[in-house]
Amino acid sequence: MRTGVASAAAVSAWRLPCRVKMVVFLEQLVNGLTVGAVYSLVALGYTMVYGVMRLINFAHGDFFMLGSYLGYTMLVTVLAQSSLPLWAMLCLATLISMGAISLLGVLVERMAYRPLRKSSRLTAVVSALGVSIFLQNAAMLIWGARYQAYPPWSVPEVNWAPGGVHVSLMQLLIMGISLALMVGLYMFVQRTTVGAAIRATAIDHDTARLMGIDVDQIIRIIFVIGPGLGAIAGVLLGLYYRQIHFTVGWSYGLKAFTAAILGGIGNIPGAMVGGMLLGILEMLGAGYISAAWKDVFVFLILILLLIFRPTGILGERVAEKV
Amino acid sequence: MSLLELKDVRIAYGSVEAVHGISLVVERGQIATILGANGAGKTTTLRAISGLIRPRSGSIRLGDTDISQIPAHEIVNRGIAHVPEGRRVFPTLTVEENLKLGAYKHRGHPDKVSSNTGRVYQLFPRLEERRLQLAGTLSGGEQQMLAIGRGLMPDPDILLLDEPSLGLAPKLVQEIFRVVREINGQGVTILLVEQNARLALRISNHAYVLETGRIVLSGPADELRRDPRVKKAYLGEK
Amino acid sequence: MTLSAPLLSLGAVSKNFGGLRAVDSFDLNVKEGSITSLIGPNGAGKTTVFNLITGIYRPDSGSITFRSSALIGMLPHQVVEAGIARTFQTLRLFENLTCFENVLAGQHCRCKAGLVACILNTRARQAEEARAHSEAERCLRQLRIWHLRDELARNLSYGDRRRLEIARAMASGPALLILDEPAGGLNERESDELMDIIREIRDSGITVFLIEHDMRVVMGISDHVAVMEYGRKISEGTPEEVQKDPAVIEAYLGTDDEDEQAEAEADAEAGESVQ
Amino acid sequence: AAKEPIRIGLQAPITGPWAYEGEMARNCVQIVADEVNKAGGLLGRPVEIVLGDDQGSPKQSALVAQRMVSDKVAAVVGTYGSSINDPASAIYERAELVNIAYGSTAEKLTEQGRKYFFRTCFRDDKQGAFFAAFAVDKLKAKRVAIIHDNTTFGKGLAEAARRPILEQKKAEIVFYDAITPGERDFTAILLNMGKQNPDVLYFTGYYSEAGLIIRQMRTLGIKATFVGGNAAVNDEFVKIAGLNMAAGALQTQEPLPTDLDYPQSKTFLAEYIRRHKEPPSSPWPVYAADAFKAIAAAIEGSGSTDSKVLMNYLRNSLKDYPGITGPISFDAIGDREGAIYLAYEVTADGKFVPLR
Amino acid sequence: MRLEFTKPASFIRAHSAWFIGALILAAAALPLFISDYWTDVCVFWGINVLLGLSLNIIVGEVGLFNMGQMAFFAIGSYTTAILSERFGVNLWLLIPISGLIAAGAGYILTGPIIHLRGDYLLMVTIGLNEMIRITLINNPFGLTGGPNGLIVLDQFRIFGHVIQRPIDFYYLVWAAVALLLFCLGRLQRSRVGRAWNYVREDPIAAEATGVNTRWAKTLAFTLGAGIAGAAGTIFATKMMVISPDSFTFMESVILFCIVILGGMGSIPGVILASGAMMVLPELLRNFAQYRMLLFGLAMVIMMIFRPQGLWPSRRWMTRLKEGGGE
Ligand SMILES: Nc1ncnc2c1ncn2[C@@H]1O[C@H](COP(=O)(O)OP(=O)(O)OP(=O)(O)O)[C@@H](O)[C@H]1O
Ligand SMILES: Nc1ncnc2c1ncn2[C@@H]1O[C@H](COP(=O)(O)OP(=O)(O)OP(=O)(O)O)[C@@H](O)[C@H]1O
Ligand SMILES: [Mg+2]
Ligand SMILES: [Mg+2]
Repeated sequence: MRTGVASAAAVSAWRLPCRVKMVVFLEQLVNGLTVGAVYSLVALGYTMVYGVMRLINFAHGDFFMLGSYLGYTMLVTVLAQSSLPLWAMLCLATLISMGAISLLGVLVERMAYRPLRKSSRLTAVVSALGVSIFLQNAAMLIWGARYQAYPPWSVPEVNWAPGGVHVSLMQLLIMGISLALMVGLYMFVQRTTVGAAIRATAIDHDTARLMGIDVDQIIRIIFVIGPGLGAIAGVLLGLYYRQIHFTVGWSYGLKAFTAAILGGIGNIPGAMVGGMLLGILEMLGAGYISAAWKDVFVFLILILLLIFRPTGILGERVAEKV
Repeated sequence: MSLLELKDVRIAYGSVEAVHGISLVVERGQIATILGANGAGKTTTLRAISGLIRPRSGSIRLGDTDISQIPAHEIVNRGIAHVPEGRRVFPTLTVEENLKLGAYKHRGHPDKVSSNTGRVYQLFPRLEERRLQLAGTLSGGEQQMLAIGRGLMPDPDILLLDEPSLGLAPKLVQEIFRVVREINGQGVTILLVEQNARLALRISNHAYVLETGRIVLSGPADELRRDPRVKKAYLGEK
Repeated sequence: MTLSAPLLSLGAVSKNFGGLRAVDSFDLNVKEGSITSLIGPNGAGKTTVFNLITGIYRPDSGSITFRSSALIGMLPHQVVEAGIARTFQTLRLFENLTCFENVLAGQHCRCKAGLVACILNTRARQAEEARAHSEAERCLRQLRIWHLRDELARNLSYGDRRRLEIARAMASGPALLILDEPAGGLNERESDELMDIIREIRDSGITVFLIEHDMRVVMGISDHVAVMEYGRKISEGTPEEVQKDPAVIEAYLGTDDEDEQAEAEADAEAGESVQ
Repeated sequence: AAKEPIRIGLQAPITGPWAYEGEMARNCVQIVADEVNKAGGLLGRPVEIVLGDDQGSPKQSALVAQRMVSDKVAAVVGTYGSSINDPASAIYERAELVNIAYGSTAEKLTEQGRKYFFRTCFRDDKQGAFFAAFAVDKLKAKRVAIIHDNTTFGKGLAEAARRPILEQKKAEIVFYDAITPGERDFTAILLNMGKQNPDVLYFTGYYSEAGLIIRQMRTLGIKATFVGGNAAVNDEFVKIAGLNMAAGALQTQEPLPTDLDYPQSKTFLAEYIRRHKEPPSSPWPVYAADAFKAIAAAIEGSGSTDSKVLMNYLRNSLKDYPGITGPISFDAIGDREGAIYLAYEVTADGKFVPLR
Repeated sequence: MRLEFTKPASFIRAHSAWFIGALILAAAALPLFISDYWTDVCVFWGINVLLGLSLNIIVGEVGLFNMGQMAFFAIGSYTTAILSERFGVNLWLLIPISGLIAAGAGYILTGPIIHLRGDYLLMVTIGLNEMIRITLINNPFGLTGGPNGLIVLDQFRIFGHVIQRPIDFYYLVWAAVALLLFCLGRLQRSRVGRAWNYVREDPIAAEATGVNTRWAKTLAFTLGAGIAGAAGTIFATKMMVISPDSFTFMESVILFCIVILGGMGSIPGVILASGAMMVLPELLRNFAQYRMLLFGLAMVIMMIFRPQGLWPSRRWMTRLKEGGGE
């Protein structure tokens, strides 16, 4: 029986020398954190839009997917012709993709969400799902239904194995960039006046207006930042795994949304913690239980966690004041 | 020229008209009061002045410009501050952040912001004690003080106050009214909406009585105070 | 004072929120058939006391007994079933339902029909439904809003909404009615009408326990007044006694002198002050 | 006057996650249909393809099948996935409409006693058995790891490969688990597998994941020989894995069109490349073309478009019809006869060559 | 005294008998005039209506977010397949049995999470959907047949007539819809239906006026799961083959959209919207690969032009509260 084999594997894992187990664990951890960093970046987009508009932007995963494709297209078409050094090409590809996706984000907000701002929240959710289906199929039509691969020359292949633990440059880059972006974003929201305006808008649109805050503009800013971060995550993902497909928005979007909920939706550090935790949980599930049952395990933990912390790890526990 | 003037303003929510053509005038330096039963349209009128709702027709003039089509965030810059009904402070922001947001139009002028903050603290010493506390944890009275203080931050020419005494203990009501008078003394024109007609008429110069979206009475506050209709309907006197 | 046991009695009830002691060993007895008021500065913990009684929060310590049975541990709907109904400080109506449906909510706990009975529309269910309807009608009439029965709650004026909330509470046929600032946002004439209604409710045999900041209302209708500050009871007695208590004046009422003077002044000036 | 065309259905996932397979199937069938029409059609009538998009969803598949039936097509080519095919072929069976699958390899499909169901692709168990023999006898593997992707095809093939190995007892299955398709990080499962020191990894999923798996596995320093199922290794696989990592990867696979010496394979491939710039990236669409050719042959051979006649013809009279993927004959239950599998290797310059 | 106080007090209600009579006649005659294919489209429409109504109880009536309704549908379908194929249980019996098992699962699974706030509940129900689907794929105890799924060979028989052709299923499914409509209509106008609406409007106020909100929510979830489970029996016999691919998250999402698109809590809305979601892609078939693109666009446009839904249950005046807050 298959379960027999799986448990035999688990049992023999116990017999491995302690050091090897440690190395394997550390390696799992590095990988979990890398995946988690991508989840976090995407989760930020969910959380920011949710925080300000109370909208679960189901199209966010697709911004991420399009970001990945755009980065790819920039690299293989325009930039490949140039004589720029690799790092400059990568930066340019990322920036261009980010700019384009931000623009798209603002456009989608204007066309599909703003007309619904005064309607029930679920109305906008359905609209977001419609946008998601639209973008996904648009990507399929533009880039084809087949998998595309980032060209090999675009990926810096640098690997280390300190103490037997495999770490690659891309992994460090992903973790580093994600962390920097998240800290930067957190500072921006906590320390600047515009950040305070964002927080105020998140609490109460009308009162924010009375302070002289242009709510439409704040929402535009949110739709520049959220999809922009998604695009960066998309390019990073493309570089790390190379292959991209139009369905990646759904699968990663769902994961990132899970991460945002896990951390407490609407909360920026929460998105980060949630993403990392999800990455690690997946790694634990696949590594120590069974990859086939991994998602069941992850969702089980998530549900248990929410039973005890109904608003996520860092979500405010506002018992509704009566 | 009067500071604020509404002419035949009609306001509707969806297809339901809530205010059926009201006209009123607020002179510079005055305290003007709008009295009226619940649902008469007082809040609606203030929301139209501050731009939160577009009136269906009519004009709202601040000085010599019509502001009825200008978005709310622009109107603040032109000198109207609105302290909304039910305080509406930002509960998860600190007292000081709330005040800073009030001075959003002065962003980029930190010294202006800090001198205004100082002025508010002078008016409400209690807020200074709590400047780093989250606004949501303030008591009702303190929140009202914060809301008013926040309204003063953009240096408004005219302050719209919507039921500042709502839900406050008697002692605090007295304090709030004392401060409103003090603010007016500093040269800020005030348009006040109140249920507590007795107190409101006592401090204001001019008053309007609004009933189901229409102005039914207006005049100097002292006159209205002695008007039998007002006495009967709002002061509970026979 | 009679010797009969009070309808509701709170013994040394405390409640903390994080580090904040919102209610601090609070004792109170509410006598059957009375109108009892609870007053105190903002944030004193009055609403919290109501939430403790009605099961929305659970006290950290102390006892709450109603008709000599313990309330602690009951869920809010069980408290209603036991005979305590309430209104909220900030209105909580079912905005998109009609007034009639709003009031029928009160009768929910007095009916028994389950899923199957409702689908089969049994005789018992029909009888029960008819009873609920007539009860709801009675409450709407008592609060003088019967003519608004088919209006959606959100289309009502504020004063009518306040009444609707009271009607909804009354519909559960409570022995004790708890009102949180029923006159908040009402003008003097409206609150006069409200006072009449509250008296009428009391006279129909329902005990009333209310929070109010409007002293005209409190002093006008209460049989008994308790005063709270920082979660503690600082005074208690008849309206007159409480009004004279220096602690209450200091903490809550303030001195009205200044205003009286001002009023006198203004009256005197009246003749000349033509602006 | 133009003759009324003969309508032949093509059921394929034109949208949805398998859209690229559907698209290629459509391209392939179009080529052979054009060929037939250029040669004067069937029975003197032109052929028309009726396209039905099943989105890779069973429910849509049932609907498409019903529409094919309502549209009175002569026969149907389709469809791709086994679990998608199953409800459709149940409907075709009831309507007595010949349907020839091109990508549905699950054994159970032909074992339900359906009379009108055929397939031009080969069953999982044939490939599984080939792998078992190849791994144990050729590669001398003692410790075998199998990873599938929990799709009907991937899991079916994995099971089919595991069964004979367990029975023969000459090698040990040291690891057996599944990944989730659509994900990209498989390091956790690969690390786990690596702890078992397998000699061979058989991955039975698709190239998109296969490319990632071989790269992640090599990055982690796992040396096991990588063998892919017939959906795992192709040009895209090499692109995703990177040439340095992909080189040396093996796969079990029917002979590729490029390695077939039949003239029809060569012309077909040339035409495909002319139209679409590159050869089809997976083997299945070519089977769709063959399914179409088989139907065409049956119509031409029996001189009828009646489904019952076609069914009998396909089962009894069609012998070694020269298809693009080799001679086509169907056995008693509708499976294609004579599966030939080869092991291919990815060379250092990214070519696929049959392993000798 | 007014007994007609709940739900669309519209024109149609005033003449309901005529309308319903005409509608039933038209519906009964319809399959005689359309092809088997369109009859089949109507069969799946009917199954979607059953599912939509089951979800509407949860989302529309009680206001609980649920994007995992397919989990219960799957449980019902698999129960049918397993019990029918392995134990030869009669299909008619399996309708209530599948319903009860799915309801039981709904009761047990949602018990611990029912108190979660909107979006958190949404997430968890998505999780439940995925958990059930993956479990089915992983073939626990060899019960579910893994990704291949299971076959259902048995057929409904009524007085010796086998329900097999599209038209047979058409009558079966729409009879089930009619029965369900009747029951739900009764519920909407009863104590239970009102309790659900109270919870949707304001759970705290509902609790404080004596409604056991936990009971109301759990009842809705259990009933919704049960109906979906019973619908699973019909689906399984119609499809003859069921596999995890039929119960993906995307299917749940479409179902969720149906309820919102119809107008939350509106029964005719659900019928219309599931029709639209069913027929629209069929009409777009000629656009081949542009089909889903246009479908997505259509969803956005429908929401923008009818944010209150195709057939709102009440004149839900759009809430003028400006976005944000709550
Ligand atoms: N957002 C809204 N949507 C629809 N109608 C509204 C809305 N807000 C207010 N109304 C209606 O407009 C009318 C006037 O309301 P408004 O709030 O201006 O009254 P008010 O005089 O401020 O009363 P209060 O003393 O209760 O504050 C009322 O009939 C009210 O029901
Ligand atoms: N759910 C809660 N979480 C945290 N603190 C709370 C909560 N509910 C009440 N408090 C705090 O408890 C204290 C008492 O609040 P409460 O609402 O009982 O005051 P109150 O006497 O009703 O005041 P008011 O007259 O303004 O309504 C306040 O400081 C309040 O902030
Ligand atoms: Mg107001
Ligand atoms: Mg209170």
